[in-house]
Amino acid sequence: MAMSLMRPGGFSYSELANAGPVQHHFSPYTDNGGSIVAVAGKGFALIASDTRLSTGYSILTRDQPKLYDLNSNTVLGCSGCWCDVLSETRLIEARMKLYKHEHQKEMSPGAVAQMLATILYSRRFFPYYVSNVVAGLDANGQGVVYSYDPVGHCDQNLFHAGGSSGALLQPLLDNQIGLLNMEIKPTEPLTLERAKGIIKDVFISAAERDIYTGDGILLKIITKDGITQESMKLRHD
Amino acid sequence: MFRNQYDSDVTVWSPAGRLHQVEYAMEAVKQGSATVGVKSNTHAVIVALKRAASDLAAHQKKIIPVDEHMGVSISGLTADARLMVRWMRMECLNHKYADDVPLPVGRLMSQLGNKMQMSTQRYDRRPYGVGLLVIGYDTQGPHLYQTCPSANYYDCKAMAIGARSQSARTYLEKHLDTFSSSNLQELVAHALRALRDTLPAEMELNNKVISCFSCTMKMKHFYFAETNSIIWHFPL
Amino acid sequence: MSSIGTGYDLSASQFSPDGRVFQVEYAQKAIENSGTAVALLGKDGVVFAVEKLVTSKLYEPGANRRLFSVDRHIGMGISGLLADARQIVETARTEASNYRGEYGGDAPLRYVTDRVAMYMHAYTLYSAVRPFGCSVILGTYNVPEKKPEMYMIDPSGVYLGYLGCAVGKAKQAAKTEMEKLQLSDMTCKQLLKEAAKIIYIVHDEVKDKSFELELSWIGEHTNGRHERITGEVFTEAEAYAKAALDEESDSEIDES
Amino acid sequence: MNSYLTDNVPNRFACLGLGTNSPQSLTKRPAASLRDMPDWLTSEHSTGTSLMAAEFDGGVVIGADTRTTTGAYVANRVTDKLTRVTDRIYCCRSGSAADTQAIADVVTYHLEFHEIETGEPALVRSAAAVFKDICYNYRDQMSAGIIVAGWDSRHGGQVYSVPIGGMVVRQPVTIGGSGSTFIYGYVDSTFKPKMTREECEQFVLNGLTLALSRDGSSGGCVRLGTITKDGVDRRVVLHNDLPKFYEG
Amino acid sequence: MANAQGPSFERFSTSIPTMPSAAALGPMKRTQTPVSTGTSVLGLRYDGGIVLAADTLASYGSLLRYRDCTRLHKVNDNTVIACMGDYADFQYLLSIIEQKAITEDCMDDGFNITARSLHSWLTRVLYNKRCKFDPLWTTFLVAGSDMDDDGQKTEFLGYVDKLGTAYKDGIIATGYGSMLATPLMREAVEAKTKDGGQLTEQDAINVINDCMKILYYRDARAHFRYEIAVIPTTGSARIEAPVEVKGDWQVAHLIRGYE
Amino acid sequence: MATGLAPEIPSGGFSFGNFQRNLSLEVQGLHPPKAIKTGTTICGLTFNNGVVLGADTRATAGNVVADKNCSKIHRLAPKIFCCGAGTAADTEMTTRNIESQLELLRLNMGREVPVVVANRLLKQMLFRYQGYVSAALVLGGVDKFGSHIYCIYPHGSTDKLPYATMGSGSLAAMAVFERGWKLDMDEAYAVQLVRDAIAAGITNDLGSGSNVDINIIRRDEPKTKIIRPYEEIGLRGKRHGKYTYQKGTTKVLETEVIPIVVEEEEVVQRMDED
Repeated sequence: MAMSLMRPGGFSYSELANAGPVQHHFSPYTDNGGSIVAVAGKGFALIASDTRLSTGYSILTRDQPKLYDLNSNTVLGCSGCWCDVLSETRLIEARMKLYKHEHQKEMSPGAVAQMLATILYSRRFFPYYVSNVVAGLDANGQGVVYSYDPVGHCDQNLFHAGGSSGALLQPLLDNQIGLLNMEIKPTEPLTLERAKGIIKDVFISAAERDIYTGDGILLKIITKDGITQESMKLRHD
Repeated sequence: MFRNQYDSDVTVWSPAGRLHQVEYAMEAVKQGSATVGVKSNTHAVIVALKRAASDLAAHQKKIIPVDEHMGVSISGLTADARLMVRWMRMECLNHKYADDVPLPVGRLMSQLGNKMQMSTQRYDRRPYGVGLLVIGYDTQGPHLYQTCPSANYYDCKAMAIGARSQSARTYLEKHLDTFSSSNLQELVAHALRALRDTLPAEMELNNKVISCFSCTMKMKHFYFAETNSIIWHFPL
Repeated sequence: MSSIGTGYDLSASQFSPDGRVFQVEYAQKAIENSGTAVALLGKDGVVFAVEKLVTSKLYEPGANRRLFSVDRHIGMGISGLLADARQIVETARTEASNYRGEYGGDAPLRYVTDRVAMYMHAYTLYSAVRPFGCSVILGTYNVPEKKPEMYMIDPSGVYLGYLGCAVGKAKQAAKTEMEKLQLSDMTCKQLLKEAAKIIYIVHDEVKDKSFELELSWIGEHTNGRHERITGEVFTEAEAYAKAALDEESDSEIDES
Repeated sequence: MNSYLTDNVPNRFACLGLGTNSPQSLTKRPAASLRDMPDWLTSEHSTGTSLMAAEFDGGVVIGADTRTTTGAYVANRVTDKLTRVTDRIYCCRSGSAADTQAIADVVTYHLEFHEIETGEPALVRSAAAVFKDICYNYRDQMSAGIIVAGWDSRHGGQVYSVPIGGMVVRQPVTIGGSGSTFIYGYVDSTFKPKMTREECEQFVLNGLTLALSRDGSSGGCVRLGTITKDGVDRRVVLHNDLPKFYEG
Repeated sequence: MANAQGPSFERFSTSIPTMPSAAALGPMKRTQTPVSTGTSVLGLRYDGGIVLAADTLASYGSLLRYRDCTRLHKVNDNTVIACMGDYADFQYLLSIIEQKAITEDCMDDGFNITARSLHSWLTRVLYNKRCKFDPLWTTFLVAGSDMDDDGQKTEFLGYVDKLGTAYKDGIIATGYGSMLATPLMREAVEAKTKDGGQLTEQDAINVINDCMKILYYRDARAHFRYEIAVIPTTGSARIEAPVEVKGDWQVAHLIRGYE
Repeated sequence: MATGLAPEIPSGGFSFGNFQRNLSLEVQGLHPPKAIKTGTTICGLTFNNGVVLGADTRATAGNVVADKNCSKIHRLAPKIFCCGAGTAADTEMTTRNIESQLELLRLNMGREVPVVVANRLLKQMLFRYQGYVSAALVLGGVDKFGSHIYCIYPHGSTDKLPYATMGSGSLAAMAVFERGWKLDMDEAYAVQLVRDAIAAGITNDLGSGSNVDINIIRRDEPKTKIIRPYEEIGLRGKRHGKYTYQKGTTKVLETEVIPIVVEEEEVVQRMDED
């Protein structure tokens, strides 16, 4: 007669009807939360993640950025099942090193994007439960953003929000950066400063409404001069 | 070279307790163009003479990076070397993948020694016909190792292998005491001078015939990098 | 031993008409070209000493060790081809590790020695391989039973227990020196100096110019752990050896 | 008075579909939403419990640990599981806290009414009978293991065990709750009829201490109650003052 | 993000090569459910080291079965690990780690596995097991030292669980500790660092002692006897002799009945 | 009983008519709507002059914060308050129901209703619903017998304690209580302790967040002191962008003007009767 006291998520009738003794059952997945936002512009690409790592209602750590510098002009952001993130990024690191040795050059963001799709699809039937976003500068110095589903579908965009607040933030980006469905649009192109400002603001909003996003953000700025980073504090409740 | 009945296979001991096949493989190293390695307390450097098979051929690659913290220069059979380097790379990658730190150079050398030994004891294999100078950097500082086809490897302060390398070794032995406190430029200079000593008198050292790499540490990050650009800033 | 069995000595899988496997004997010959290794078994442990010949000034001191730990409780001294010997060390380590994995606890020396000897012996049976060009001495100290143990395996795969054992270039000379000692009454501390002395005495300065002394021990005082000797203890032992050597050469001069 | 339970309960449970609680429920996976949640958020409040009651010459001694758990979380570390029913009858509760509290409330009400009706103190046997009735009638819906103990002028000190399922049996000594399984041997080897009050109190204290040092669902302090013709005498032995036994 | 439960991977998992194909048996799986288990472990960074703590109990369900089982292990002079979860799985990994340490000792080359490397290695091992649906039902804390970007030795405290989830932090508690002890440890660290201070070793031990007491009050699988390990960044790690919780139970006197 | 023509008029209480239907729908993969939960940290303790209750103010629906400033301390009587955790609707309806019952009781009996009565009413109601009414409560109040804190679980069990915590953040709050609680606290200390406990829940439990609400019920004062918010926890970044739109940003797709036609109707008023 073990019954639910307080739990998040939906109320389930079948759970009630079948409430039995507590059983340990192994599930290989967990959701460790976290959000990624990336924006590309002319001559720059930005990618940011929050720094909260959580499970259930607990915060594992307040200081775990989810961004990986892959090389001097590509950054990968991953959130979701953290153990998959760790394994996937280690694999990418090794594959990139091999590429460098075999081809005697750095991988381009496009090549990284393609490789990541292949890596994800290789686990089609036991997927990496990860929301991936790649941001980088292409050969023309133009910012590019690639986003993925967990099994390797790849989309090239100019901006993307992924992770636990993805659904919350994507419409906001569609509006503020995509300028969709607007009759009067700002005419000047997106500047680095404005993109930065929007990213910071959307994270502040996400921290207000998404319990798995918070504590702080790490923002990476990719330009032709390399990668720099900024950080900012967010709500920690 | 003499021929006797005990030199056909690596599985045959001579009555004097020698392995002729292995000794012949050691000769292959001497056929390769010379390469020199030197290390100080802070750096390790390898320089190598590049040869071109003909005027129309590109210069051969003598120095091969293994990982961010390690690289080798080769003398002997290039194809054998490539095989070994690929294996070394995989070992480095695997170690980094599992343990999240670069593979200590000495550890890799000991594994490499055991791997090379296997091919000196079996009928269906031959020794690797290449000598390597391996430089690398780990938490204990810079390292320079020499490997031989006999599967022996040596932890060196300085070393030269390949054609006419004896004269380079003579130079190195003479200046042995100065290396440890040298800075990178001085170290490269020593290496190049030693390398020059292996050249026939009519040849000159220039960017075309040598390649030069060094292994250094910046904070905790190790770099194996080409140092060509600094060579010409000092007189040889 | 020193004879050559022309025509019947090209393969490990071949007997000569007089019933010898010459390839094994030739492999033993390889050991006689190598630096001497001695090990002495005292009443409270085992001491190893090795003469490591150094062929170039360019090598780092202390590299290419010839004394190894097989496990925390087993030491090994080797003579012969270093590359071959390292393979044996690996094998012995694997055996000790497998024993621990299967039965828990430290592998008995006798067990490890037996397994390693079988391995070495296997290389004397087939024409596709050659015998190992090295001999190894294994030593341990059994703390609960207060019992030191020592074995030597030679390329044929034969192993025997020893009280004092020498392999390599000057093994005869070393044996002579060992016989002068009352080994089983001596402690490791005493034996260490004697072992160092033996290496210094048997070293042939004419043929091999430079060498390094390597020392290690295992016994009651190390709590059954095999330890390489460095620092003061090493310096003391080496000084003792050098002093003894000077004395001896002095007396030789006196006699002449 | 029974309307409190009888009127509502049966069809209430029918509505909720609890009757369909089939064996397949054991293999049913928890829903995804439950996966990362700790056990204490999804478990019922219960008294894992070690209980003990023993008759001695002149009365009974009852005792219980003080731990209440939800999952492995100790929701209350100083619970009082010795519940007054009448002045000289107490019950010791184990199982679902909600069920046993509800039962105890109903029985207390019932017996108080009964005492007013008859004009004399209720018999321990009567109390046990009422407990049994409820436990038996709702055996599929309730999770309650109860010990009823007390003193009446007719039979002196008495101990009744009303375990899950709703049987009732009088015993000179009885133990109950999850922790009791660890001390059957102790009880069998140590109990003697007609102990003195002090001996009996020590016996119960030792038994409960042994139980709570082996049972994770029991713990904390030990509450003791001694019921004689003079009424009840209660005390609590704090955790740090419990007797010491082998703890390896 | 697509739903993780989209494709039915379970059906394909048996084709992951783990054992010689005993088709009838499927791949060998040891721990589908934990048996003898240890409860929370705590780790707290102080200025110059890490303090770890774990009680000495291995419970068998709710039975407090083995009351003198150490759950801390000194891997080498600078590294200590602590384990929550299935004790058999802990011992299994311990035997592998111990052999790694012996092998390293024998190499005698001056390199010892660092906490960071061990942590990484455990992540790989546990993740690989989870991918075979054969998890090692354990959560580890690894404490020791690491090198920062300036080449200086710093404190290292890492967490790995049975899935391979891993992170580093100065404050880590597993199991019930994550809910009961983490708030107190975070508060203590915040209070100290607010005006630029740092926790000392003794501060850290005091906080840990507080937390162990509260865990004993509130975790039904906790034991009163526990061990503390102190792992200074420079110097030798030590596991202290077991200590016992001295709680305050006076509040019991205030309670009578449930109403 | 139902005629099949007209639905039966509900007789009060819950309707379970769709339980079986919902069960079979869920088996077919239709998930029921999410109820808003108050993941929640709530707590209460007694001090030497009354009771302090505390609560956070976050309500969640799944992983989304549904309400950033919801009130979780409910009034039952002038000096009896109740913090609720669980399904928001359950805690609200339950406490509202009991509040009215208590008021009726007071009017019937003509005297102040003791806290224990509130406890009884609550536990009996919750027991009747066997845990399906997902309300976990910390009840606190002052009456002529003294100051009381009750901890009430969804299944209907209760504990009387000097300090209690409930909700998903209850462990964090309890850790703070266990460390700081002592006998005979004064009000300032008690309020600080409650604040710390709720703050621990807010910062460490993702189900709890935003502000600390505190109610102080003093024995010697007729009115309860409600401090809402007592403190806002959680540092927030400051938004810099301006998110206003120029007039006309939203595209007007089509314009159609529908004139309102006023039909004039002649109303003939007869006035002859007057």
